[in-house]
Amino acid sequence: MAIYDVITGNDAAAWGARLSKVEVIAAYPITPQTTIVEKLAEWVEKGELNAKFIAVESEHSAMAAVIGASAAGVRAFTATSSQGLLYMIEMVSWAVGARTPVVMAIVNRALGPPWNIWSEHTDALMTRDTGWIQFWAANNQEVMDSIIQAYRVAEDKKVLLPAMVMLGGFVLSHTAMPVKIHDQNKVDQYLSPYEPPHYVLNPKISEAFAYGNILFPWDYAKVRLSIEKAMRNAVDVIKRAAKEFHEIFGIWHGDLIKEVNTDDAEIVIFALGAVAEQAEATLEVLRRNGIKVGVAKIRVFRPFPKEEIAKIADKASHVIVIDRDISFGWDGILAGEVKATLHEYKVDTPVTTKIMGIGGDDILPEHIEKAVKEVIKK
Amino acid sequence: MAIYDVITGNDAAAWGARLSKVEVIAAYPITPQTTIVEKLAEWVEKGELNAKFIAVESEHSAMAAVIGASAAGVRAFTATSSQGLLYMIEMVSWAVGARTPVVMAIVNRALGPPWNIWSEHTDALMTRDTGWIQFWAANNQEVMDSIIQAYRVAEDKKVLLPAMVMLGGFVLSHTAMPVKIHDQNKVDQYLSPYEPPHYVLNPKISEAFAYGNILFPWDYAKVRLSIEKAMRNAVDVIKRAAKEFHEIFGIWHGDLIKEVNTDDAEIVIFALGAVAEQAEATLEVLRRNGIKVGVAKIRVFRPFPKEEIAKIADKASHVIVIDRDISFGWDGILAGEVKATLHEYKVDTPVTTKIMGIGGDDILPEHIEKAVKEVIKK
Amino acid sequence: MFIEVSWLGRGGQGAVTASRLLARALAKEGMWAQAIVFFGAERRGAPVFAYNRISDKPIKYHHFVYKADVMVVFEQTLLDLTDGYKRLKDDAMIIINYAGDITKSRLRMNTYKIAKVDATSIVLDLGLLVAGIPVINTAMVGAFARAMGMPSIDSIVTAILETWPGKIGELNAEAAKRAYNETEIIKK
Amino acid sequence: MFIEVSWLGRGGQGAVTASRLLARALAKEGMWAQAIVFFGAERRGAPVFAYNRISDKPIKYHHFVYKADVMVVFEQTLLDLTDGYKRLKDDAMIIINYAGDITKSRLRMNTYKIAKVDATSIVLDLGLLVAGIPVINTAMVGAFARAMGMPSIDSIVTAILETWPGKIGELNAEAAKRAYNETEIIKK
Amino acid sequence: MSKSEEHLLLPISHPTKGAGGKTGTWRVFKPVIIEEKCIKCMMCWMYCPDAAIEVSSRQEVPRVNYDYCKGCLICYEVCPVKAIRKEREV
Amino acid sequence: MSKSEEHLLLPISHPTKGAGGKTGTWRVFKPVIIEEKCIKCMMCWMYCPDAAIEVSSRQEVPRVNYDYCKGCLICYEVCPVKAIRKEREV
Amino acid sequence: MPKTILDELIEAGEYLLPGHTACPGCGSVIALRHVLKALGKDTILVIPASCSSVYQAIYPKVSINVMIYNVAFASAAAVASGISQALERKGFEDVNVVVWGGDGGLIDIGAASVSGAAERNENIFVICYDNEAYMNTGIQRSGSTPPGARTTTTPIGKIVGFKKPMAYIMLMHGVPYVATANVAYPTDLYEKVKKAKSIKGFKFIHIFTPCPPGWRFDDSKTIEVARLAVETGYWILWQAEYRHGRIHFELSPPSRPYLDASKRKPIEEFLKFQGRFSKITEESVKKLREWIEYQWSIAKRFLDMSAQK
Amino acid sequence: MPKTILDELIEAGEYLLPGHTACPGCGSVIALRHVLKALGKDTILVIPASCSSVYQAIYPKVSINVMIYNVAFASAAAVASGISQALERKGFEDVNVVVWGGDGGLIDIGAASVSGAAERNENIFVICYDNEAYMNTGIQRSGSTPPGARTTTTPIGKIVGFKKPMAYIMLMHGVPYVATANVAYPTDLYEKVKKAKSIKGFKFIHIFTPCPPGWRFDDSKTIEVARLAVETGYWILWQAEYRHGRIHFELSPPSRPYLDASKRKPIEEFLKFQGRFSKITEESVKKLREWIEYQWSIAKRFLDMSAQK
Ligand SMILES: Cc1ncc(C[n+]2csc(CCOP(=O)(O)OP(=O)(O)O)c2C)c(N)n1
Ligand SMILES: Cc1ncc(C[n+]2csc(CCOP(=O)(O)OP(=O)(O)O)c2C)c(N)n1
Ligand code: SF4
Ligand code: SF4
Ligand code: SF4
Ligand code: SF4
Ligand code: SF4
Ligand code: SF4
Ligand SMILES: [Mg+2]
Ligand SMILES: [Mg+2]
Repeated sequence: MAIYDVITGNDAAAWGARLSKVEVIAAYPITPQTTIVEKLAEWVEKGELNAKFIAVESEHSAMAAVIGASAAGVRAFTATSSQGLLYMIEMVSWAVGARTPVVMAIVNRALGPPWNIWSEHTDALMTRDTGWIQFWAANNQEVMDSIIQAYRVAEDKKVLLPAMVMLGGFVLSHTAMPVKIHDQNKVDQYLSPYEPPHYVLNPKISEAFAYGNILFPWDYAKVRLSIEKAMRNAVDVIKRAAKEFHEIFGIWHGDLIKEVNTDDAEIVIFALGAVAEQAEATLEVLRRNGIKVGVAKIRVFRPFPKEEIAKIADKASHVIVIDRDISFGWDGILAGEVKATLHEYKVDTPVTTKIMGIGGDDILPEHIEKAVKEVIKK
Repeated sequence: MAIYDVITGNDAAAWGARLSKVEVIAAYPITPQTTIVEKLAEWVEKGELNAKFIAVESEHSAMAAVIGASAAGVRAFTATSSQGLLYMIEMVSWAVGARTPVVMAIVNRALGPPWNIWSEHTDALMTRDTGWIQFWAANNQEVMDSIIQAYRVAEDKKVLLPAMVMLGGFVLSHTAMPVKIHDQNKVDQYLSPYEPPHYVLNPKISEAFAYGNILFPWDYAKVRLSIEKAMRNAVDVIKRAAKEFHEIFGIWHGDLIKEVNTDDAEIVIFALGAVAEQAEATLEVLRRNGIKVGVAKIRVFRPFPKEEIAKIADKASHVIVIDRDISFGWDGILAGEVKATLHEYKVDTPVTTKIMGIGGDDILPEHIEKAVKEVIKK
Repeated sequence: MFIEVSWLGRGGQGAVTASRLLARALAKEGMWAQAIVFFGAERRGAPVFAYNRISDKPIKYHHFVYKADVMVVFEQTLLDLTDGYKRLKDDAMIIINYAGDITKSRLRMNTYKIAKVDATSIVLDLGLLVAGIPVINTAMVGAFARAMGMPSIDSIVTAILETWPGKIGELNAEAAKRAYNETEIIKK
Repeated sequence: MFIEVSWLGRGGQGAVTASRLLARALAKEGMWAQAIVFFGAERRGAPVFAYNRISDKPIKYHHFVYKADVMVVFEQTLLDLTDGYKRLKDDAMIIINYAGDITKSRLRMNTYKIAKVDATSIVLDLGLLVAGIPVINTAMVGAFARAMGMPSIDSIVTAILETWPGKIGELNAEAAKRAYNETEIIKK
Repeated sequence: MSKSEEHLLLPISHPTKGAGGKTGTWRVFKPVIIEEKCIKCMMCWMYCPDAAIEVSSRQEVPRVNYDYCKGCLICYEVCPVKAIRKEREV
Repeated sequence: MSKSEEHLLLPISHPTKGAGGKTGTWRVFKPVIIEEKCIKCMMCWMYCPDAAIEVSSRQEVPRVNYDYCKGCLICYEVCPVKAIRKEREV
Repeated sequence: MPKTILDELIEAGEYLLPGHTACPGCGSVIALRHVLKALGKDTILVIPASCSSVYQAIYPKVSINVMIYNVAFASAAAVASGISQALERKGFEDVNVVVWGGDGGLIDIGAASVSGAAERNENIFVICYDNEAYMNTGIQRSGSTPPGARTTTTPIGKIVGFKKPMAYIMLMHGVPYVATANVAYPTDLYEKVKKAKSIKGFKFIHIFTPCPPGWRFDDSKTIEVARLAVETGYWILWQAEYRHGRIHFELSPPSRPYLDASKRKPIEEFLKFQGRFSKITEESVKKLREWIEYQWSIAKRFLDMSAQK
Repeated sequence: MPKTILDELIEAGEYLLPGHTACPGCGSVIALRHVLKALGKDTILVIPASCSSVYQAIYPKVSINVMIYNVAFASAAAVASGISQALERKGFEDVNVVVWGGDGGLIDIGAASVSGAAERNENIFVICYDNEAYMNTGIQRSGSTPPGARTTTTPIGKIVGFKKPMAYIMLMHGVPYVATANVAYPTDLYEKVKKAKSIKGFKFIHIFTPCPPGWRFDDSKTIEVARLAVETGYWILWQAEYRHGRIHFELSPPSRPYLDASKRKPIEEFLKFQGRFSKITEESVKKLREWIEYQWSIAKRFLDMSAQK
């Protein structure tokens, strides 16, 4: 039976992994991810979760170990933040070429130096080229649910790619709020045990083969482009996963995007994760002031929902993108991709980048209101 | 006196570092970067270059060591490729926050698995958010010259950011071609010794201080946005550096962009590095066939030359972007940024992405011609 | 209903846990409650901030509380040290752990509503110390219930026992109950 | 002028160095020359491909040579093994290291222009071996000069001596010179 | 900093006493040195994690700097002659 | 592979004799076992880096598989009774 | 009265400034105080992510009065190598380039860079304060956590491996100087750092520094717990120099009595103070005893060796 | 006739298939042949970037007839940990999860992950074939390159450090099994791998494997060079088991005579074959001698220790 509880985003992430019956967990502590791992370690040690917990000596090894485990046919999980994500990035990219459908929670945190442990999205966005599916959760319920959905998507035979689920450091990770913890039977119904593809790294059940030896350019190019195909396939798989999730659990977080009041909106705000929900919360005040604003909460950043974004923007007269990140010498990262998409789809709605909340600088409703009002003035 | 010789791109890179009188080199071998490092090690060991060569045990340590050396007030250099770049990426990002103006040569190579040692640009492009200045060299002369210019730009007090110089794996790194090796006196005239900013990590010449301890969000946000300001400043500094280089050495590689036949072009091809030069070589045939094509060789990718790109595209009726890279679930990386730029500058010239040459797949003139012809047909 | 609460404690005193306990207890009564924490670079002893937002419907805000309706203060000095008054609404309630005669405190008694409890003594009495530091968080949750009239002390006790089954839970429940009973509402 | 050259050797035989030497020697005569290499995943012994593009003006192409004007073959078997003929222009010149009677070889004598030299013998004679493998690259550059009439053998010798000052350089220069002299142009 | 130098915001920290604030407010108990009993062995000074016991020569009785003493009571524990007593503060 | 599986291009390699080609063409010299001299000590077999010396029991004289022998001549060096001679090939 | 080490320590002044942000009773800062006294002003501390990156206090102030360079977790020994080589290139020879880091940073994630710098014999100090877990992130198990200790990732004290014997591992590298120290013996520590200062090349010092919140004992017991580690034989104090193919190894005075196992206090004395061991199983205690035996068996071998020279 | 090891080796069949792409005379593949014979079919080789990632041949074929997982350079021991734990979770206990990597991958860049897996006592083998440089990338110095050897990054043989004594370092970790081996002694190697197979937990084997192009000697001399390493005392063959706080260390038969230094051949015999040492200085030779002395001094200590048990 489902339980309602008030839990942090990190506990929700741990629950997501637990309900998904992960079999191997390898992780390395880093603020603000730590409590995810601590929770899982506790469950494993107490026998509440039948999994192996590998207390590796670095994030590079954490990702390496889950790749190994996944290749050997089990469902594997890890989590990290910031420096930890950068430290493992070689293996993050590796997991894609290895086609190991592991799931990783990223608790977004700013990068050093100077040291800063607070929320910023640049960490996860820096991995956007690697071929990982990216879910951005806007609240703790979504954190838990997205991890369960992420396994569905990642392990789908049409996809077979790893997936990340992002939650804002502290903003979600250490903020407790009501969450419905699903019934295990229902989750089992939604998510079947991991069935590896036609090869498994286990000489007891598979013939000898080698994976990963050198490919000449002509073969390599084909193999890499097949990853792009899998990414394209993921679009439908994600939609179906969200739909069935809704059917079984009655919860709808959106599929690629969750639109809020976009239908009649003159101004649409695009944002990721809890920042998007903060914008959503701000809507009420703005609407009360007679300003027609909507929010498009980008839930899936990879594959990037171009078509959906173009449609939403097309209806509006102005788009504001809030980026809790920055690509130096360029733009906000989400803003850049929204602009590119609109050019591609020949949508000429102007786009304003608002970079906010860097290094955990608090994003207040006033900041969002101000951004909207500035656009109106123009 | 300048010497003319036929040398590989890697030798040209080593010469660039040597002529810049680098003082500390720390590097780790990886195909196809190795011969850069071997050459430098040889010069150091034979006393031809008065520098320390640190044969570190990994790329993470290579970047760490050059950051340390730079902070202690010397000019530092490293080089890497592919997996090596990903392995050090935590420190790559770190060098920006540390404001250490080191220069790094990246010999572009594809990422594993499967193993592939050939050319692809995804490696360096994956670091595009970090705050490094990025030069892309189109031939061996430019490799050498860009390293020298990179130190000028990176160390400029208005900038103080690290800089990368990219050369295509094998395509340039192992291809020998004529290069003018400049006279040391002239280089000295162009590039003065490194003068660190108001703090140096040396208790003999500076008061005690700490760098990098925790910053609260409100301070951190300011500090990070100051990096963006430095990046903006870099635009003029790069232009001046190119101009003065031309004055002293008589060589012009372009500043942010080198335009070839763009003036009257109906179709403009955008590309990076040797790929851009390959497109340039193909122009002749196309023009002979009466097709008005031009090439914009993007020399500096960070800061991204938005204004220049918008101008060039505005004059054309179609833009083709050749990407020897891919961001899975998105687009070619250069293409994405070109599209975003055009949207921002309200330029509606259509843009076609052509992803080519993945994993060293050879890019032939025919491929480029075909891409152009397809666009014309549309 | 929309109430914003601010907790002021020190690393080791359990302010974060207190705000979470409160949220959990409120949820038992059908309320929607958020518990937020500002993590400084806390070693033990440094000031710690925690917050709650309480409502009867889901809350989508994700920022800190800047003007609280209620502030729970673990130690008087913290109010001065952290400029606590600035983060209070004009008619806010201060719930404070204080041993002596409150009128002798530095509290701005005129401006705010005040409730007080001698949580330290309760807790020392029960032997609730971790590494020498009296852990007064559960007691302060009890005081909150009394001062604000919600949630019920039963919900708090349930939440405490769920969080720490066994001996520790019982001690903490006891602390909450005693504080609930001993809290004085000085000014309403 | 625009000539494309293809070199066919094995890891350890020095085909790459040969193409670079040739480029360097040509540069001494004011020519613009590129030396390209295809790196397979070569351990010693595996086939190695190298190329030149030669012109009187700068070359901006950066792809491999697919249809060569000249192919320098270090070992007959390599031609078969690598489908070498497919990568030749119809009227191309093959310069081959071959010991015996060339008419007994498997070469397609009718189709192509042919030059031959017994580089292995020259090199064994001079003791030019590295780890047991006869290094015939400089000799083959000498043969190229003879077969193609450019660059001059002097430029080649200079380029060799610049590359390896000292004893090794002299031996290699000697190899190039002997090969230059001993190369037979079988068919023009 | 002038506007023109804003790009060069190098966050350098300077050595400062009390950088973490007057940590003395953290205390539950405070140590008090009983001068008469003290044999000036300097054990308390040696082991104080906060450098909150001051002394300039071995001839002096050490003094506790209560602004920075965090009340860990290590000094109290290590004093070989029990010349330090603890006093409840909060 | 069917069109619909193109996204799943897992580059798996299968164990194959001669995966690197008939490496025998690399040789400068080749080893020849002189049957009469051989004492079947199997040293040549033991040390061949290319598993190019074949034997199925200790009773046999080992055989060189010239398709894969690379001519390193380790066998020639290790044979305790000089039962292997080398022959020039290229 | 002749000048004692105590006088020296007093005269050295304080480089660790009062008002830092370590927890009350922190063992690591006690060690740091004395390390800095030995090192003096011409020192650069390279600090990887750890409690020390936090307890030095927050921008724009810092509580340590020597140069500090805060660096990424795994990078410290490599950054220090770069600094040291740069200074040498510039002609500054007598600056102490010192890595000050925790067990996590130097024994786990940074082990390759420490080992690499050692192998290259970089002219740096690597000083590891060992609080036997990742404290800064909230007490997770590290490779230096003893079997049976509860941490947040081994919440009921599961035995994962073996506390990694880092000082012995460094000793095997054949670097010029390796020592262990313990915060309960500050003059021994001070002298070891002084000794290390006199040696060019790579120096490694491993300091035992109890952590009250992480090990769950009362703030005031830091020195007692540290001393018990020596008296029970859990932590052995020694120093070793490598010269020309030989290791010169010696037990430091505080540990000498415990060469004789019968002189050691039972390990339970060390365990009982610490909440992290409050639920330790007999199996774990056995593992710990084995670990102690192992440590001593190695020390004994090296002792003989030095005797033999 | 009773079955000898030789019979066993023959009957084991070949898992290294002819027609791979290693250089002629490669020492690494000779070792691999025998390692695979000992391991048998139920084996997964985890191979980090190295010559072995190349000599196994190119897609879609492979020259090794056991499962192979090619992995990133620094990641091998961690990937193997993941595989091993996954198999255990699934109930497969008797699969050999084996890292097969070079000195660069396991002693330099991957040292932390090897050391971490050792500390956790993962049930894996880590087998390092040591060709004393980064060969795959073209002979650059590694942490395992002996002083005085010329490589492309030490082109005139500059002394950087000290060949990192990895097997001793692993020994200090207190893992169940550590051994050294040498390709000139394949039966010794075979038996060591067999022995390791019988032990649960972490096993480390360090194999000396000459490389003709990297060391610049004639292809045919691989075994001779390898043997000289043992006969000059440069490479010591031993194995050690850790059990309950004690290390049981033994010299392997081929090395036993050389415990007596006077029986060792002069190091010059080992050096003279190899082009990499052709210009070695007296100073480097001295360093090498010191290194040999050091290795033996440690071995002796451990020998006594085991004798004492
Ligand atoms: C790459 C990376 N991973 C993880 C972290 C998070 N982190 C910061 S400090 C720390 C623990 C440090 O432990 P230790 O080195 O033992 O020092 P202590 O905190 O115990 O003083 C961790 C895991 C980080 N900063 N960088
Ligand atoms: C992160 C990273 N850095 C560098 C490389 C390049 N690289 C591949 S193999 C290799 C050398 C391997 O040396 P070793 O482990 O000794 O094996 P060997 O080649 O000698 O067999 C290097 C440096 C890489 N693949 N990945
Ligand atoms: S109580 Fe602690 S901090 Fe205070 S003086 Fe004593 S030792 Fe120092
Ligand atoms: S420890 Fe006690 S006796 Fe010694 S100096 Fe301090 S107060 Fe005096
Ligand atoms: S020459 Fe080498 S490869 Fe050929 S059979 Fe003998 S040992 Fe094997
Ligand atoms: S080594 Fe010689 S004697 Fe022994 S089996 Fe081979 S050929 Fe026969
Ligand atoms: S957690 Fe432990 S080591 Fe860290 S500052 Fe506090 S007492 Fe010191
Ligand atoms: S380079 Fe050396 S180790 Fe590598 S395959 Fe060739 S012989 Fe073997
Ligand atoms: Mg620690
Ligand atoms: Mg090697």
